[in-house]
Amino acid sequence: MTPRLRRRVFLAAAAVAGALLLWGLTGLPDYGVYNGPYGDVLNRVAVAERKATNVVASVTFDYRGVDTMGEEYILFAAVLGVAILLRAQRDETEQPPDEDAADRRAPGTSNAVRVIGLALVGPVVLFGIYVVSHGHLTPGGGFQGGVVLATAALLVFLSGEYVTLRRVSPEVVLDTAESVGAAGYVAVGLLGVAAGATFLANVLPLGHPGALLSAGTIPVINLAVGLEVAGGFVLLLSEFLEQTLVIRRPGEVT
Amino acid sequence: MDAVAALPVALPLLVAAALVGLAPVCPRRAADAAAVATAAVVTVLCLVLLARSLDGPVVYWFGGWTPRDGIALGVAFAVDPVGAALATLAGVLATAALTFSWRIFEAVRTLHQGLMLVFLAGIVGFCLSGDLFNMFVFYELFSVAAYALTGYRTTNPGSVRGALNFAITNSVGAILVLGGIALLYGRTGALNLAQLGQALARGPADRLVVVAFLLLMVGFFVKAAVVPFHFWLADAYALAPTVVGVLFAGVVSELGLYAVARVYWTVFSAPLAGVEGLRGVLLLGAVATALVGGVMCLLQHHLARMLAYATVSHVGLTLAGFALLVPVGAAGAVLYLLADGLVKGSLFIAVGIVDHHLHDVDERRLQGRGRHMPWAAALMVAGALGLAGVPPFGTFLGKALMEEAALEAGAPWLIGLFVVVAALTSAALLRATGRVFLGLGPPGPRDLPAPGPGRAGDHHRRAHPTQLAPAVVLLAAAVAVGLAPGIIDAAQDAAEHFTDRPAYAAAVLEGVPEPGPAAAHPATPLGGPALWAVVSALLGLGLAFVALRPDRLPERLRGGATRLWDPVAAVLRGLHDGGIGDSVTWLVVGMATFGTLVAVVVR
Amino acid sequence: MRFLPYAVAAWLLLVGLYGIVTSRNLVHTITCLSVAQSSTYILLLSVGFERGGTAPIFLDVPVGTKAVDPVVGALTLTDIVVGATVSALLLALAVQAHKHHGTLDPEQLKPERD
Amino acid sequence: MIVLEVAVFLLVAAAGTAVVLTRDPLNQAIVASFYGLVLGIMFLVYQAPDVALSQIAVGAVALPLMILLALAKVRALEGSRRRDDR
Repeated sequence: MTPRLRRRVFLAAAAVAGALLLWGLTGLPDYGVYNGPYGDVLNRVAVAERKATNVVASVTFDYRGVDTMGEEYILFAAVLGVAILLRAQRDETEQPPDEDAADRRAPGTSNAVRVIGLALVGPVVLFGIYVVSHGHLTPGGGFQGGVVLATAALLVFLSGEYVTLRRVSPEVVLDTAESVGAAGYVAVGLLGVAAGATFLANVLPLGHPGALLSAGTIPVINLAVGLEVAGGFVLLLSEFLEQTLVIRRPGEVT
Repeated sequence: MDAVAALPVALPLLVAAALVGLAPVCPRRAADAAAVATAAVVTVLCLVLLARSLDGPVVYWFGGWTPRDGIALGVAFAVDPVGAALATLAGVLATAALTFSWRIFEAVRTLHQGLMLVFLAGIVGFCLSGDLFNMFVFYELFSVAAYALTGYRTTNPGSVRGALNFAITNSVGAILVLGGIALLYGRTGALNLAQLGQALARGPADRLVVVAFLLLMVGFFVKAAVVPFHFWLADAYALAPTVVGVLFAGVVSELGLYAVARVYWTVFSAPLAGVEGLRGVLLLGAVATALVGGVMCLLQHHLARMLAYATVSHVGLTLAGFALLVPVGAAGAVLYLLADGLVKGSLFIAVGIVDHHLHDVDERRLQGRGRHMPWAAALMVAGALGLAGVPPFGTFLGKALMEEAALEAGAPWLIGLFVVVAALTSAALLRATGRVFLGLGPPGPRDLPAPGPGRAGDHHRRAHPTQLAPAVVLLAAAVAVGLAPGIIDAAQDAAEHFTDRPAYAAAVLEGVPEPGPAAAHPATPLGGPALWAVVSALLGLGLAFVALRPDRLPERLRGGATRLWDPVAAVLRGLHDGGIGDSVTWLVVGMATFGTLVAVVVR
Repeated sequence: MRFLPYAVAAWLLLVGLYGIVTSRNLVHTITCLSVAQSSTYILLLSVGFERGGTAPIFLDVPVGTKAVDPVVGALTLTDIVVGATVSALLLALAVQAHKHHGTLDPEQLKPERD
Repeated sequence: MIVLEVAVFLLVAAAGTAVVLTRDPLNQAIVASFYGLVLGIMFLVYQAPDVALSQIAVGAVALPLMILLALAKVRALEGSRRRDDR
């Protein structure tokens, strides 16, 4: 189809499909009305049963923990895929940079930006660790905290310290962090089996609601997820960064 | 409760993470062996589950969250023979594919093995799950692994393009599935298939049910490659590496069909039970898919692309079996899908062997170059017969049951469709076999573009046992499905449970074991179907002969055939020339059409 | 108002698909896909929303307080991760496609004729 | 309160449309980042702080950044391609 024809066909079909969608959506309860029962039951029983004050965390890591295991492996598979695609390419295209690189180079980072960026790394890392470790109590958890931790690595990048980044987070370490996190999730699942219960059964002591050490396996899984997500996202970003890195290195003002 | 239900998912995921984590220190052979062994163990576990589920579904609540008052708090695997058999098929194909790849060296090998195991785990989880959102998660898991596996062969530029279209079109399909899940959740507050079915059974097929059905079906049709949702498939399947193609052609499209059938029977069968026209709407899609796939298959010269379109056409045949909406049809479709998957897996390996030894897969350039490869030729011919559905292949029994269902449902014309479509796909394969391995046929055009750089020359003369054995084993398994004693009855029993929504719900939500086989099934007539299968194979042979020796045809007949065939071929080729934009446009067109039809027949 | 968020979700899905269909740059296509994906976040959270409910976090409020559905929150979290990872993978594929074909225009990436 | 909700919904719809209609991918990444942020705010209205936190981290920061990096990579490749042609 030519672009023009395609656009017309699409608009005609989308009008029909959109009408159907709206028609079906009006069959839902009015916005703001919730009939349950799934969420209501969990809101009623989850805190007592899991000792985690954040019910979303109980759902994510306990009641529906197997969904989240799948989700972690989706991330794992995507990171592997990106690594396979871009590493193969990097081997082919890595070449000595030349003067052409100068005009593609981002403007040199000023010292002020670098200092601010580096000064932020500490607090961001702390915040990330806090978000990971309090996932069962307050909003947040392994995923959100993991992404925050990954942004700490980015701050290092933004402040122009690529070489530092390369030194502190070589691929092997990241690969390992990501794999340990992913395997850790399955291992916690198997812990349930080993204890004579089912896969992903929460067999650790539950403690008291609101305590940092409570909710049994939930914070442990959160930790595994945090490790995997942080490793995975830094890997994703650094795989994309790699090319920029090769080109930028000569003009760098470090 | 023992963990046999959870292990075939947990084990490959654990090994995948270990392989990737240990990649820098793990020797290549050890990683290969671990991957093959894991796939084999998954196969055995799935077989154990299959055996257990014959006495009623194996229900496994993760975390021990058994339902309270009919409300599922957690996620369950609800394993029935259909799901377990499909998971076993995936395990067998993965083991065969990984064995085949033993001798093929690739730089990013360990990462690749890790991805293959994640892919397998996703498929198995999808087959075993009894929760709609959990099915979505596993659907995305094997899909993401599949996108990456399609595109990574960087020596073949087309594979990246194929992977992009594959990933974008299928992601749109996944979005629609999730939209359908959200609609159902808004209405019922449930995600468990059995509980959803119970909730919907209380009401009529109103607008929300119709649109949720539309979204879920279209999403799964994209994965199954039902026309017109199939435009992404050929490039993805044909240009993917052989190891991956075996699983794609053998099981991935089938998973889309499985989901269509599973979700229809567990969730929608009660409100949609009285809808007369639904069967017609589904059959329309099935017929279009079977014919478009069959004709496109015959038009291909690229061997893997030929198999890709054979997949499309056979998806149409299988969908026809399910679309009859009777247990016998479902039984036939399931048997057909299993045996057909094994045959296509074997054929994909045969093409992989040709590619590995002759560095090309275009039948015109390969003319006569396969004369020294009798094994590969034999595999191709046997595979073509398997596709034609000749006894003793399992595909024959599947078709026999589907033909019985067609008669039962008052659609005897479907038998004609089965004969023609099987003839088209086997003709394409027989023609290619004759040309490549016997050098038959008029010489191809001289100005064909050369295969990619560094791909010329016949280096390897003999196929290695690790390459031949998996293909032979897969074919033997397809024959075993056809010869297994009592398999027709077992398939019918399984299909009766598969289509029995209240019994499924009781088993999952209340732990009530399903009743055993209700009554003896009437004997499936095999004489007629055998005759049709032979007609199909002969027709295929005849078509292949005509394609290879058009000069033997009387002048006038040839002229007439050309006038009839060429415009059809030109139109179909033109339609299949598009990229991502076309693919997604057709998806929306198909959604609008299917939705309108369903809305009309329900009202 | 009763159906506004649902309509917004449907609109975003169709707009995202329109972007994919008319796109002339793969990176643009991928971003449009993420817009289409975001329609599912909105739809999921809308069907679980209860007017007057708090967040389902019972640290400062006692159990029994009216709260919104925690399940849709968990589902949307998964959905967001899936969307982001698929986008990342697609971006890597787009970079590869550009390397092989020298273009990001999907119109120039059509399959070769057999 | 309801007025605020309606305003946020309409803003989301408008921002999503703007993302699609911004044809230059570089500008689009910036609009997409804004869209991610607006979605995050919408999720706060929905009383889903967990989701809002994820959405802001991913939709407003990580994804736009990946888009920018991918574009930078493509440009770098284009540069080396031009150089090879010379």
